[in-house]
Amino acid sequence: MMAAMPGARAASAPLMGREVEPTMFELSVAGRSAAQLRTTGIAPRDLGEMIPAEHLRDAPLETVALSERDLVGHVTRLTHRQFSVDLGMYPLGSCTMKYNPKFCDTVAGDPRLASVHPGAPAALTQGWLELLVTLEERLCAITGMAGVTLQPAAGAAGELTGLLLMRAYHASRGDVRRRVIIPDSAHGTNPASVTLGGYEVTTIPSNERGLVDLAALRGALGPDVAGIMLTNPNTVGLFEEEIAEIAEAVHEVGGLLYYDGANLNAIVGVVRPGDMGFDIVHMNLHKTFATPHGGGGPGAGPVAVAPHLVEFLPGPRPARLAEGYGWREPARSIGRVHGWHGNALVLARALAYIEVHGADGLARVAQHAVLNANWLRRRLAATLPAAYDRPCMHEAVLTASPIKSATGVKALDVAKALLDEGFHAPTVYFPLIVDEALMFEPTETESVQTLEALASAIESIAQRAGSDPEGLRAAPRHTPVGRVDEALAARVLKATEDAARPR
Amino acid sequence: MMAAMPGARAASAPLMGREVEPTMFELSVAGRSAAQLRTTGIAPRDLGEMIPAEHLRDAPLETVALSERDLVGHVTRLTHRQFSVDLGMYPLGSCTMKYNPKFCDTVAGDPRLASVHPGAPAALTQGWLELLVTLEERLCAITGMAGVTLQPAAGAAGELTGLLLMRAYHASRGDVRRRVIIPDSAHGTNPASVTLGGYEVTTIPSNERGLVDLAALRGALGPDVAGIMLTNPNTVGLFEEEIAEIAEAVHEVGGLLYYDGANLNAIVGVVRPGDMGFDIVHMNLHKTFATPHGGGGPGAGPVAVAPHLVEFLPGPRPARLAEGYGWREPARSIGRVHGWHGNALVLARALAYIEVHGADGLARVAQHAVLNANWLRRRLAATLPAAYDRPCMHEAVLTASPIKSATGVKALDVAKALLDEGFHAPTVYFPLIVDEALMFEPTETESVQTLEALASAIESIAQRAGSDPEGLRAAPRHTPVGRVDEALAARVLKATEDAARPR
Amino acid sequence: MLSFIGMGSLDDLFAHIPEAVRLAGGLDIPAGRNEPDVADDVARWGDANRAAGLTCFAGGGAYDHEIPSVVRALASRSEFVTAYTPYQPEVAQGVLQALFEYQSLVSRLSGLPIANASLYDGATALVEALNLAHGATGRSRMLVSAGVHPHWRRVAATFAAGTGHAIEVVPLRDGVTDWSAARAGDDVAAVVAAYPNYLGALEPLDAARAVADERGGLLVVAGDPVSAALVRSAGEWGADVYVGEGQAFGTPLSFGGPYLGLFAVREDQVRRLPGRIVGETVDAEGRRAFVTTLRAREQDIRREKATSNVCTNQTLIAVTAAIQLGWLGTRGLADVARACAVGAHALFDEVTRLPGVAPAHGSPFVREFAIRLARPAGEVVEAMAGEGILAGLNVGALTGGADPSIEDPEHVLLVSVTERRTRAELDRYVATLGKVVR
Amino acid sequence: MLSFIGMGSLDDLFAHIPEAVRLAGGLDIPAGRNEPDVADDVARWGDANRAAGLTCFAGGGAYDHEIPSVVRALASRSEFVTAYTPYQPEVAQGVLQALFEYQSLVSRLSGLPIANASLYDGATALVEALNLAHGATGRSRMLVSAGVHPHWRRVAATFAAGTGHAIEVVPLRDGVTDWSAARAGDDVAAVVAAYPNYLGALEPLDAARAVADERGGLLVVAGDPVSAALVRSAGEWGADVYVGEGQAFGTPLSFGGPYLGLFAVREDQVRRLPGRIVGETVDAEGRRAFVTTLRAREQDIRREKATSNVCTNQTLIAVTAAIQLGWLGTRGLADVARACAVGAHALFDEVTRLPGVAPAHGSPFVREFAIRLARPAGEVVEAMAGEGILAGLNVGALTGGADPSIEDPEHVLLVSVTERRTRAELDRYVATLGKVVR
Ligand SMILES: Cc1ncc(COP(=O)(O)O)c(C=O)c1O
Ligand SMILES: Cc1ncc(COP(=O)(O)O)c(C=O)c1O
Repeated sequence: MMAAMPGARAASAPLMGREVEPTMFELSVAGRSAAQLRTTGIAPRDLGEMIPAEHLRDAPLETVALSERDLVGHVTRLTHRQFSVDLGMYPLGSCTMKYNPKFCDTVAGDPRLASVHPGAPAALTQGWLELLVTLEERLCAITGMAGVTLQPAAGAAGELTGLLLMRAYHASRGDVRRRVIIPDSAHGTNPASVTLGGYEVTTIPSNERGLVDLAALRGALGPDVAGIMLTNPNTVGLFEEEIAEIAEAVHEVGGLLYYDGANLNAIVGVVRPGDMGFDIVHMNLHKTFATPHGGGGPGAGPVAVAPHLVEFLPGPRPARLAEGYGWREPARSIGRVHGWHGNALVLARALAYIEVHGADGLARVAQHAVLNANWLRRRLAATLPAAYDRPCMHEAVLTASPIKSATGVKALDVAKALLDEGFHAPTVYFPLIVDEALMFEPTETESVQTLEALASAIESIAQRAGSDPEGLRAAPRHTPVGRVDEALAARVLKATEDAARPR
Repeated sequence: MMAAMPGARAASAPLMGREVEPTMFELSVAGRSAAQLRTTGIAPRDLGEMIPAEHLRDAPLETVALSERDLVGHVTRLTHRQFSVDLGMYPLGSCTMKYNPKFCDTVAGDPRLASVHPGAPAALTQGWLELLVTLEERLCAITGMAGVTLQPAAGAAGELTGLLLMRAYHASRGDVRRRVIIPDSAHGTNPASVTLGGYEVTTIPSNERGLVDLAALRGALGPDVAGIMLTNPNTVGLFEEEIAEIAEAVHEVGGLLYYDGANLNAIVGVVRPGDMGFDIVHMNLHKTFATPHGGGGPGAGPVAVAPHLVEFLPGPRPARLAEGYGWREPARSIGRVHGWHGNALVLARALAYIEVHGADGLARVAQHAVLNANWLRRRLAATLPAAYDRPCMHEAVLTASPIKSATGVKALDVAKALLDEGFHAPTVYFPLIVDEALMFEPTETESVQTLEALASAIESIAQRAGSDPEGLRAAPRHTPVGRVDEALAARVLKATEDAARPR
Repeated sequence: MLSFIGMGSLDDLFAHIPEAVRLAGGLDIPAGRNEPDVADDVARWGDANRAAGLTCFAGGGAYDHEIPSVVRALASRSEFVTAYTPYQPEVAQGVLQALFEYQSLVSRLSGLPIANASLYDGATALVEALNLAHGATGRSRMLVSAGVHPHWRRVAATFAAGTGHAIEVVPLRDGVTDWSAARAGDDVAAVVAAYPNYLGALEPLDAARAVADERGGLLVVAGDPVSAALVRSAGEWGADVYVGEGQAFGTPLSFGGPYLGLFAVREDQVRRLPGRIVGETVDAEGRRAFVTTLRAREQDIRREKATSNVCTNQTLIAVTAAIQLGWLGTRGLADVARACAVGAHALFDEVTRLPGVAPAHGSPFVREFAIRLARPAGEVVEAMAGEGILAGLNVGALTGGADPSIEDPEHVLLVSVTERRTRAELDRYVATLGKVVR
Repeated sequence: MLSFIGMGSLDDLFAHIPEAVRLAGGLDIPAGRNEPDVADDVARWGDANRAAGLTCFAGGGAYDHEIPSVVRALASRSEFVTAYTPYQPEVAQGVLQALFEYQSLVSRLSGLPIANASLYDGATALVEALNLAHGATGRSRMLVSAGVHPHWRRVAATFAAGTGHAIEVVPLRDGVTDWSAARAGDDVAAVVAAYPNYLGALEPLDAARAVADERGGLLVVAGDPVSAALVRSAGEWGADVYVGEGQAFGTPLSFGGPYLGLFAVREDQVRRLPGRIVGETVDAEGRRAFVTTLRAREQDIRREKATSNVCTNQTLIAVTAAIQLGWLGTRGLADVARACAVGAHALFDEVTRLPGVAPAHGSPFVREFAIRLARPAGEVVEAMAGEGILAGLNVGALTGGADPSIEDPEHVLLVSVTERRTRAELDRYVATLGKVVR
């Protein structure tokens, strides 16, 4: 029967999740449609009367053809093949996968915010402007900086914006500089942003304590250094204790300090980048301030700066005026970095989160994030030793290298086995400078009960590494699909329904 | 570690769903709380000042203690252990588990409807009153009746309301009647309602064609018969073709005809109960008119009546007045059957559904519901023969008795095996008059592709019945839990966290 | 598809239905319209509900409590919303476990060991309690305090026409049931008291328990489940059956429904329990699992001998209540109850100082009180609505005329304060009532 | 927990941080407040947005399209919302498959074979296109039509300060790019045209393709994806790269973000693709599975040599777009585009008959048009807002002063009509503009 019938087998085994779900295209049956549009009462007109023939399509644009019921079944089944914070713990180092309060979803969904056109004049959008100005003020207070742009759409966009600010600053002083220094442990977006900012990357090694090697830094510094990009705590979860010395050294050669705020969750409310001597700070609102990650975005990456950089900020900026609110262009603005005003609904979520937490609540966020990471590090010490044997901040880089030497089971296998236990895997093989790295960031929203459950799962995996290494290498077994063939995907790219199948 | 720690292992394997989820109570850790309440600014006061000591609790009321994160993880994981229409097909006979448009959810969630206090005076609730009056008018048109009450909260409540109307009608004529006739295939709520309505049940057998045995009916009729309860199509999915004769016979002895509208989906827009001679009709809005079933409710069971019964309807009823809308008490009302005005948000959903479908769309509902059932019946003819070999209406009662005689595999085993294939089971062992009954109601919202997938799954189960009957008896194997021990649950009742565990 | 079943047209599907009963020409309702067009109607209806925008001081069994985003988000998960009754436990553990948790919570609230998985609403829960009492005692006389909500009493009377129960309403005196006014005789099936009663009054239930003991009936307590966080539970007062309205736990005012009938009993009544009950058990591999149990009481099995005809109940509202109670937790529930009480007492003290306003009775209360006004309560409600306040419920509209609970109810206003009401709102209430009442 | 790690207080956790950099006395922001209290602020902000209540005729890359309940419900499923980037494909098939479907749909809309899994917005997608063209050609000169949205041009200029690209804006004449005005030289990396351009005008793209061929650059087309249902795709016009703004597919106006950068290329540019791409593969048991692929382009692997620095993108908005396109289907998408065009043409015809209103250019358009007004456009927008209408965008505010796209932009109003606008709304628009414009 089926062969003769258009459309794919749609019924599946959602609760078990091991059946392949057809694509929207496979599910399509010509003529079906879910759309219901408003009856406008406007007289119809032929296309040809409105648009010259040379512009019209030759053939109709075919997409899919589904009923509402088809669509709902399909998408709901897909969600049953997807892990998420709401289902369980996501101890992904460097990613700050905390639980985000549902209240912030309601704020972002409020039609009085969500239905406002970004091009409406200031007089009609006073609420949004007040919200943005308030957020700017809060972010300045949190970072210890003087001004902020809310435009960057994510952390990497913030980085590049920061580097362009650095460039504009030096240029304004007639200063041509070539290089930006980055520690070898840095997140990949840092070097990539440096290149796009028109600078060369100078990588400096970490010392055996996992920190910036001050001597190496001093060696790399010079009058052609535009600045340094640091995250503190750094990507191995350690606080750069010599930050004052670092700042002094960089400032001495006329360079600026850039703070990659992706790890702000470790210190929010407790330490401020501005007080450490940083000139430019980006924040990942989607890590620290309540935007769920959405499977990969959207986020928001505001950039805050010290007083000497405020005049270069992207514009227009929302501003408190004598009466009400409006937009103002900074004197020597580098220009826009977003099509409109930034990821506004993400900004609204962040402000709601900040208001609910307040000064006290934000400090508690950092305290508990750090407490959880240290507890987990200590709890796992016998199984996965820490790469650096000292108190960590919000995340702990552990290593599977003892397990690997003893059993051949690698960090990746441990990670995949954790999936079978109902936990997301930690970040693996990052930072690159640690062998068989497993980087755990529990975040402040997970309870000690959950941490303990994670730790026991890891212990039992470690035991199985001795008794059943092959079993671990074949993990995961209970997930919607087993280990996927990444090589095949890259060898024969099938990125759309219309491409040939890679078999 | 865990033994010493309060709270249960919360992390689980949601995507696989085979781990036990702790209860809210097990997850609790004293002191935790998710609640955030408004700061009222009202001066606190001691309880003892407000409430005399003899009324105050001795000990605080302990419920649970969870963070918002705990709660979200728990409930989200529970939903991953739950089948639903949005995940797949639910061919439950007699239950009309259709896909319900999400638009109706939005209507029910509109704060301008949802936040209205039911005791607010009519002047402040004109929108609700217009909505209810409009729905009454539509339901009258759909059933072919003269008046309707929207109060009953579900089908069974509608039945009992209808029986009380029957009683009030007869009483108003000084007529004391004792019995209500019900076919043996009737849904269990019918006899239960008859008893509560103060009548005795007289059961009449179905004939070999699955229909009311007219001779038996005539034999059962007499001056003490208050009426008959029928559903048409009946519970075996067949249309009572002799309905005119039945109506005549019942009316002749002064009885009333009650229409159980649970199967209205089969005939909506095509046949009207009023035109068949019924005097009283209840509708299950949660079957025919777009209320998703909610895991068991809420629903709504309005009752529509012929002109001679309108004055007895429950009151107050919403009414169109000279100016605006108000409430009116029917002259000889039987009284309220609901604490307020009925399940109002369910009523709003139903009206939205009716308006979107309209006369044309509702007829299509019935046509496609009947088409799908007949297609499935025919498609499965060789595997699960129909109990009655003739065109069915919206559902088809099939029998597994050939499979059982050949292999010992029962209807229940087939049903459980279907769960492993990602389909909900059909209704089993109902109606009681069919051996090894499997009652399929595909509804109009399932596509032929889905029906075909269901049919192939059943065919392959039937094949396995021959080759691997034991395997089928152990099904399901891929569901969140395997077959449950129902006897144990009944033998040692543990209905709350505080009761002893049945082990 | 038609050809596969040997038919030529959709009409053929109905060909076996006698012509005479088939509808010619289609239904007499408008043709279908697209969703956005119907949305315009819905918006029009919504906008015509002036009550939606008012600051709510109305209660009477329907309360304006906080419903947080998280509860809305979880309770609207489509696995709960679009599931059927959990007849196949292997794929229904989500709903079943949530109902088990709900039952556990209702048991704690009521102080009774067994709760069912929901009934339609408080009023119909009372009807089921009377039916249960009849089943347990074999008697039909029901002594119902006039403090029970007038609508509930009316619903009980409606259904008594079928069951033949004799419902006798026992009057209140200064807000408290005057059990001595009940007709004599120890042929009583149930004694029903409300706690607090619908006029807000708390009366010690030992009197009701004593009447039940003397007359041989069951004690049924209709209790406010929010107040239960502060005052003694039905079980502590010796109730045999608890009934209540559960709307307060996560369900919006909803113009009166769907709401939630709470129902709990002592162990000795479990076989007479109306509706569904979920029990714990194990699966084939010994894992904990949940299942609906004691099904033999239910209509689909027991038919005309069932303890109740309820089939579809209010599962989703029960699941919502469990989630809301999970959100509140021990602390939040107590905080809500206390905030309601503090607000209600503050407002009571302030309004009863106004000229033209007096307490309607002298009994203690928790979160709701009744005041007697110089002007008809209906007029006051209308006038205060003009100032953005839903002042409360006109008791006369609730009773629908003279009532054994209170004299001249048209001049009595029932006022409720929830944890959402602020000092500023109370101030406006007092100021507005002061202007309006004279 | 503290004792387990050998610490005495939460402060000890930060003891290794030099005193000098630690914050004394806490942040200078208000103390935390409960959610309902903050909700009051949010309501206040919301109410202060007068624009929220207006009937929207503004466009310029942000459109007021229908977003049905079903798309909202599905796109807000928490498995999508609270997932991370799909680094572990075994537990991320939901997001991965949805992105694969998204890529497939963008490929069809663009007429190009490979689409990525989203970029931040249309403007930054253009920046990535220029960077790609630079990588592909080794050149830095970018010829950008003045018909490209002024904000996008501004963003491109901002980032060019880092990459050192020379962006040359080629002016419009009567709405159409005057490519002949471009400075000579065949050292061009990219030729960028908009289709339709930001003033609504459709210009045949053969001219742009020819310039690209002559000068040796890639043709980048910035296209409206809704219009694409009616007019020729970027691929059909010979584009090498397509960029677009995807907000129209299921995302509310949102005051400008988060939006969705659409990006598609010919096969020969796939190794230079910015951002993530999902590919099909199989799992260990041979079942179809999806995974992010060609990862070697990305910053986490390639670091300073990556084709782009994008990491977090707009996945949820892309998933939403796929769901919205699934809802629309072939028929719905065409219906929407046609309804927009019909409405826009009707309104154009009617308003250009008003005194004081004239077409701003003579080119054909699809769903958006520009009119020149006797009065400054900003004033007209303010005045019409008073009548409940957001009349459009003041082009002068978009360009921020004089611009090679159009003369005297302060008198030009950009008007857009979506499928949600009714005849009655158009009538009100015409009547109000007629009153206001003189
Ligand atoms: C340390 C660090 N820096 C920068 C980023 C980049 O931020 P985004 O992904 O928002 O672009 C990340 C994000 O993963 C990060 O972990
Ligand atoms: C034929 C029939 N009658 C009556 C009912 C009872 O309706 P409800 O469950 O709404 O009380 C049902 C519901 O299952 C039914 O199928």
